[in-house]
Amino acid sequence: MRYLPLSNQDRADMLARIGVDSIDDLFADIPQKARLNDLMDLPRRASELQVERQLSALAAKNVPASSVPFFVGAGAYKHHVPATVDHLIQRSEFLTSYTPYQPEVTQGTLQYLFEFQTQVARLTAMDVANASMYDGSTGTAEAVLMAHRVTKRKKAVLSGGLHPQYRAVVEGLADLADDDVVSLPADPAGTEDILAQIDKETSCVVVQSPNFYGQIVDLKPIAAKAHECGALLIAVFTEVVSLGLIEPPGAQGADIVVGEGQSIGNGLNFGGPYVGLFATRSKYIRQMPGRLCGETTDADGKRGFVLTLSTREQHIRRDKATSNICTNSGLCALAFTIHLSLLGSKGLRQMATICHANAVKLKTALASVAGVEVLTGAYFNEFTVKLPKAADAVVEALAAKGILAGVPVSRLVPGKAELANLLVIANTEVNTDDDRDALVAALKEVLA
Amino acid sequence: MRYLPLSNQDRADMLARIGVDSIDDLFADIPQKARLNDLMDLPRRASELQVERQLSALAAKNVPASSVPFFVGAGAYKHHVPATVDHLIQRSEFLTSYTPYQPEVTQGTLQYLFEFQTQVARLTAMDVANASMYDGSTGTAEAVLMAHRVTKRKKAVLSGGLHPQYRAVVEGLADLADDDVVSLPADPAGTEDILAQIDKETSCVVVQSPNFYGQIVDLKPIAAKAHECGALLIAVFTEVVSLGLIEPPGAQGADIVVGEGQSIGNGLNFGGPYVGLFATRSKYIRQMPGRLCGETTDADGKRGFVLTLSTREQHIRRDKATSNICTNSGLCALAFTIHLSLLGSKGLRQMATICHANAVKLKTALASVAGVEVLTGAYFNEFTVKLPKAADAVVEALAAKGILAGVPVSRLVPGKAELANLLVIANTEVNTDDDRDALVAALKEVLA
Amino acid sequence: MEEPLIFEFGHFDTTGVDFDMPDAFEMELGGHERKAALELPGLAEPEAMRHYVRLSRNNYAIDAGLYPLGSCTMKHNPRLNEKMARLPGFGDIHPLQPLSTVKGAVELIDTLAHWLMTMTGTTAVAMSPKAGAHGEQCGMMAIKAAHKAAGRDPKIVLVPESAHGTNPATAALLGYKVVSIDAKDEDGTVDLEALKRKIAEHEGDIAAIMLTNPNTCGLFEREIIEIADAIHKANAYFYCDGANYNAIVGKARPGDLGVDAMHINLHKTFSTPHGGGGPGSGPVVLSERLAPFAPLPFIRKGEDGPVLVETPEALEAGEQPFGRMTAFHGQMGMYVRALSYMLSHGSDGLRQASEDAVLNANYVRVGLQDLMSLPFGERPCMHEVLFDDTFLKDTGVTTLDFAKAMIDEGYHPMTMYFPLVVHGAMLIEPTESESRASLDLFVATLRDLVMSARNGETDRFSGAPYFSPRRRLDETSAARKPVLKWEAPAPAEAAE
Amino acid sequence: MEEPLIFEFGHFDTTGVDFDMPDAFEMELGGHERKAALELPGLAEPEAMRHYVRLSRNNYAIDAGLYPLGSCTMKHNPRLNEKMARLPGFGDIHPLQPLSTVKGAVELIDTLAHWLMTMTGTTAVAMSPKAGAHGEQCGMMAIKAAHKAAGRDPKIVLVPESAHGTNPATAALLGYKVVSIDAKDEDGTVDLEALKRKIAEHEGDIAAIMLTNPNTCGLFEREIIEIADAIHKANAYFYCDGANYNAIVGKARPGDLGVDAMHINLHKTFSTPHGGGGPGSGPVVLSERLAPFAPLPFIRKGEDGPVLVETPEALEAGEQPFGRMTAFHGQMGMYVRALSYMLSHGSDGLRQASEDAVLNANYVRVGLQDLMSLPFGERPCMHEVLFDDTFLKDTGVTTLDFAKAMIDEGYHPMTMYFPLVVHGAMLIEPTESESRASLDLFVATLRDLVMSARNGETDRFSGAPYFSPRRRLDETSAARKPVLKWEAPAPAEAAE
Repeated sequence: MRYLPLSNQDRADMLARIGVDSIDDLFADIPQKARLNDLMDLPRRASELQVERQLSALAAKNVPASSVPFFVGAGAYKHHVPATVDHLIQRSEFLTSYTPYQPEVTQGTLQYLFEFQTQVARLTAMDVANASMYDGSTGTAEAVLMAHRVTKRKKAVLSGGLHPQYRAVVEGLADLADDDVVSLPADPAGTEDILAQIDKETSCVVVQSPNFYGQIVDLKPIAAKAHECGALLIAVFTEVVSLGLIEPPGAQGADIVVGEGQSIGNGLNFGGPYVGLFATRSKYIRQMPGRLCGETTDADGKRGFVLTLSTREQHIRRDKATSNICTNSGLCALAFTIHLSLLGSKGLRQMATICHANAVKLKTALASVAGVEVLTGAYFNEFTVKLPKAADAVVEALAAKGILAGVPVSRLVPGKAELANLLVIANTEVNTDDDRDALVAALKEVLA
Repeated sequence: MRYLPLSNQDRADMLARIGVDSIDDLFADIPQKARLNDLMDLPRRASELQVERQLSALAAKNVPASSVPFFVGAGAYKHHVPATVDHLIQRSEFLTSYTPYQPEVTQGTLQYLFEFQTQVARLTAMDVANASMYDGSTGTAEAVLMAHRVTKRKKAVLSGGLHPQYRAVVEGLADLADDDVVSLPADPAGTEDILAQIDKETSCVVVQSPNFYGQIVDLKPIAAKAHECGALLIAVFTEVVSLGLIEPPGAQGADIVVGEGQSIGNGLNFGGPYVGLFATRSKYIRQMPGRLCGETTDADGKRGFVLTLSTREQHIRRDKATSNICTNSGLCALAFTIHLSLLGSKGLRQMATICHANAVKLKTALASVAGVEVLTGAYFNEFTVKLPKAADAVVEALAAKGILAGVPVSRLVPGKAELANLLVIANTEVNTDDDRDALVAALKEVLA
Repeated sequence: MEEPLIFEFGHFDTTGVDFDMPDAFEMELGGHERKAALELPGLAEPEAMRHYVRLSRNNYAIDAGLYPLGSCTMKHNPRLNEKMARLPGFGDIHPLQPLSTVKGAVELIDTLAHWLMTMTGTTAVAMSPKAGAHGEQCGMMAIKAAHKAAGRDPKIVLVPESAHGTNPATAALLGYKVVSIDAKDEDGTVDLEALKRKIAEHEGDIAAIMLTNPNTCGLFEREIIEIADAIHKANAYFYCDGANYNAIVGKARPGDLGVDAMHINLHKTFSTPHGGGGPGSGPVVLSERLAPFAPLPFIRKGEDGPVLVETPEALEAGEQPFGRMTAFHGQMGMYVRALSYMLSHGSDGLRQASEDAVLNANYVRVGLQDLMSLPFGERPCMHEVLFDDTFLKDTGVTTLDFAKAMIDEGYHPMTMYFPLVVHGAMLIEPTESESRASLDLFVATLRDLVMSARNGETDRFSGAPYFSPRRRLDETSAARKPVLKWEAPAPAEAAE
Repeated sequence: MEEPLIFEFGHFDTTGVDFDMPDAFEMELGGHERKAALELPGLAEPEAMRHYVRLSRNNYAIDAGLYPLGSCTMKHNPRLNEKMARLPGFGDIHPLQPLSTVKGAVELIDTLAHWLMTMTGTTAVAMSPKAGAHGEQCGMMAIKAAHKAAGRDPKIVLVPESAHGTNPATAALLGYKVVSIDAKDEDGTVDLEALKRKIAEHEGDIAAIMLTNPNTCGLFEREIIEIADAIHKANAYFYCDGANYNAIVGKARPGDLGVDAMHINLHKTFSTPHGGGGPGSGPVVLSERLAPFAPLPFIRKGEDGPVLVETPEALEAGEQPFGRMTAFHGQMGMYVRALSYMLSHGSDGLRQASEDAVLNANYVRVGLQDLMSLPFGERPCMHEVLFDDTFLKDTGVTTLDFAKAMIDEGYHPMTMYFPLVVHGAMLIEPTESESRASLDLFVATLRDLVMSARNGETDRFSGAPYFSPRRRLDETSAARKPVLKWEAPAPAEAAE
């Protein structure tokens, strides 16, 4: 087997050196009746060529985003990532290194995490950021738990504009941890009165902007009300590129900012792995989940970096830890950092501007389609339209024509008649005039 | 522009530091009338996304070997290369390093070249090998020139089984260097009497085995006759995998062995870059073209490697050099060395056995096709068949059915009626039973 | 040369990405344009390339050397897996594009699930957890949901002292009280009698036991079936931490041992790269009793192939997911890599890999046991071998010093001070990826270090490492006054 | 740790590639089975990975540091190019598969040819040469063929002293006599009057002049047009060595300067990677006079798009290829990379790149000219700046020592002892890929070295490098008794 360096002679010699007769002597502690003495009912080893063919055949059954006009978003976005990024993250020293617990020989990882933290803090306009979370949704759940720790309260208020799957993650965890969650109804029109839900019992209010429907939300009044009640504002985003163009939550009074970083540096990957961004105010550092990288000096006085504040973590505090997390999304964070180090604020702003311009163009073009109504007022790259038919059927019909048009709200929130015709449409820098023309033309046909 | 680190401010500051007013002051030596003061009539800069799209569109107009049943060979072969190989040759330290003229900081390159030379010498059963040539065909021309230097004669005899394009390369160079070349007629049946052509004027006789038509040639009698006449035997191969299974030229008396190494480690690449293998007897080392890597020690007594015998080379000897070559095919040689280091003799023999087995299977299957005659007796992975119709038309008809069936001899040697119906068919480990069934079935249809 | 931070050498007004900018247009941001400063350097590609290549050189990696981290399982990461994960049909598909356009992706997840269930002898698998600890959380949430569905509300989770810290952390996260269970002195495994007493003591209030097997001392719990029986009799569940599952793939099935839930670290057992700390992936296999509670999304066998169930509205009878662990469907990129690894090995190769891992660990054990101290005697270990610091007694060298001195010899330190059940633990896991020659060199190096410690060459240890990109770092001051991001230096005081 | 050779640690009876072996079958090798020994180690993948990763770390690379090799042009190699070259539609197509299945490939070559001809102001381009020197050979073969076609048989090629060694080697290879032409003392450029005298002396017997422009001193030949005129008047051709074409892309067209043939090193000017010594690619652009002699294969404009002409039988009137340089169609993989680079830059970016390259070289010049010696005075240079060793006089430090000491400072040495026209030459080419900060650090480092040499710190130089993977190597003994491959050590003598 190509991955196993021992030859049969090696094995025999080593068993002799160990002083046992057979390999099974080393497995003697496994209860006899539970031992597998035969091979499992699974295929035998395969050559690389065979594996490649088998997996390629599966891959060929899927339709890649790059191969069609593509407008699917709702939490994950198709952006163009420079080839340099994927090349660099495949460097052996990044790809096959462990968590940097031994900082003397992992300064490479530690330094990029420090760069990552600085980038995220600046993007969100917050004091500090951690070294990444699994993704935006789990980060949001961790933010709620953190708010509970900070406020010593147990009630979270979730906006109806929060991504429905993020909401499900928070609710699931809260439910089993016996916390209270007040989830507002789906809010495609951006009319919910979330201020009314915030009271003195409230630990935190969770608001996404741009929200699931694409609407940009003014966070300032919500922050004001939350702070008035002693609650924290958790601001969520799923499209980090928006921060290149719109006012960041940190400048609007958010206490915790959490979001999905996939758009920068990372591919779609059918939903994972992604990279959660998590930032907060300095005063809450010690309540923060996840890894943190900090600056220090070595025995020769040289600047260096270490994982720090580990007293919050499970490997020191065990059942008193701030969370059970013991990995971050290291390599995805590296991809994020490299891509953003190439973009810089200038490039990010340009990229965001194109995304927005393409959204504006598509919105304008959709005005020509009879029966289509755009529900979203202020938006970045994504907006919701109301179709004259059920959105899921329209999307399937368009897919059959080779166009991936967006996400029907009913895919995530089924069974609600008022949402059945809604379609969330995303735009990025990869969309061309031809893509939009194709979508509009096909939509007219499907709706005719 | 993303590849240019200077900002406009940098440029202005640097011009000031240099003490000139404008960048054009630095180009003042260019005659005024020849200066381009405007942009060339070519497109302007393009984003990575745009370039990727433009080139992908061109790539999409071609039919990749992996996407169809594929039997095309005749000097380049479709093999499966382990993913590790391409990963490693893309390491920055290999990919973006220069020729190892400064051995203190290029031991990585030098050591793999030493490994490469050892592998090639062992494969060919020769004393020494160089650090690679551009490819098999140019290596063959260099071998002929080397034979002229060794023998101080100017007549080369080329077998009719030599790859027609290799022959053209040798003839072209010899023609302009006023040397004599006796090229025997195309020899698909393997019946030429090359011994009769070797005389006391002969510098070298060039014989390919397995030859262009797939025939394995017994080199021993040719070597005997050549040596009797004071000439050198240059043995050529285009399918290096054959050396895993058939007797190497070095064991049959060849004086120079030269061939194409593409099959190991390297992709098809529409014909280049490839890697030429070149080996000879110890006594001819100083007449050998190309780079050589040798073992030595450093100032601390540690083993190290250097480019050596450079007194043969152009940068020392200028117009007295053994050849004008000053690059090898470094990265392709690395791919070769890594792939072969994985294979080992055991894996190479297995791979060669599968190639041969697939050829035997296809030959057997073709026996069922009316009017198809296999011309080749002893073969490795490639053989020539005579079709009842012109081979080029048959190949086009099969291509239209999504099968790439082989190379019509007339593609390389057009205008000869006796060759018009001949098709050279190659088999490798990538061919499956399904591939063969598809070919046989389609061939029956096309010939019906 | 020291490599600065991007903020220290990059231009803040340039970009290394070219865009084709649109014509001027009217923005529709509703007045939410960014006003807050955003100062991020934009490097030209050659600058970025060089910076990150240089940074990478300060890292140790499995591709460059043996990585003897016990419990962390640093094995070879095949590049075939990387290539497969980057096929556009896997890497470039969106989690919410129409299911009709991702049939191959769903089929891949289903195939991987089939392998995981077959290997472990279980009934269901929750694929979506994003890492091992997330998988633990998922498994414990399923257990909590199962108790709830049965109308029970037990409050206690039993955890042995040798457990990974994530175990108690996870239990506490879900509101459980953690009760420690004793280890047998002679080998650190669970004391069955003590366990039974603990169960009796908390009768009816025990939700689960969380156990690692093979345990973190590298030993297989011989009484595992009896432990499982005792737990099941108490109406509790057996959560197995699968961090060490790589020792027994193809040799035993956790389901046959009585395990109800076990997460599988795809990076430890199935070779997906660690990536400097992630991303991981932690699918959780579930016994028949827990299967109904698997979270959304899950795959149901349909007549026309596997069906991805994403919402509560799509449930059928008997399906009682406790909720959802994450947005979307989990770590697809890791699934592809893991399946590529499994298909490559096959049933026979996976078994061989476990055997080689155990063989290699024992080979290291016998190579060192005369010089280093085995806390539980010279018995065979599984895939990792545990030493304690008895052999360093009176040398003035600590476990930490010893481990740091390994860096100067070209090795990454082994896992130190874990598990907590022995003093000055050193846990070595070579994995099946090491050749015998590699192990011989490693053993020789450690022997040399031990002799050096015995000979009183304390400088070699106390100041180590000397030859690494950095020497020992001041972690105390880093934590006392955390500097977690780069700040522009204050402008120099104006003269006068 | 020292890295052994694969022959020193690999197993000779294993393989790191898995195959699905066929059933037994009757071989049809005609009795030619291999009997000669074949002993090659087969490494498991993890062994091979680690070995080559470790080897790579002993290399300097442009991705890791400035590479100031004059004339060699070590510029950034964009990874987009690598990605594009690996598209299956380019990387996985066979040179002899039906032309109907490779239309995109032929179109790509035609597009690249169009760019090259447009940039250089020429009429044709021979695409197939495999490297720069091969391109020289091709160009000179075209010239020889043109003379032959005109019934001439001149015997002499003029080459200036500053030329690359390949120029005389190529001329000699084709049977020409090389006659050297003098340089002007003041700046090393060709002395037009001396050239004219030489032409008169060998009237009717001159085939060509081979000239590098900008020349290897980094200077543009100001009288280039007059030189070309003189050569043309003598019925000879102007071969231009294109090694330094990167200095003037978009600033001047060689065709407008009177060049008849010029090879273009795609790796120097258009960023294809050097790869540790190759593969290169050296297309040769040709003037109208030489165009008919371009070798096979070439692309002819057809009514339905470009047509690949591969054989003499397919020629049309006026096409007189002198033969063929190589099997197949040349370095397709390099074509894709080069075109990717050109499309990325565009006409404006290519011009900017040349300007930046020249700007950077002059910035280095002014940063060093007060301490190091410029042989031809403080005049602007093109893309590279030439120093001689006057500044080292009486320091006891040689050019070689000085260059080797750069290694200890983290830099690759510059080109040394070339060109031959000045004593102890040091030729520095920073390229456009370096940032100003990078140049500042480089200049500061060289200034420090110069001061150190002046201060008599000779140890820093004579023993350098001290901190590299190897110190200076004994090249003399390597050449005296060449060891060019690994041999198994002789078995130890049997006792007694």
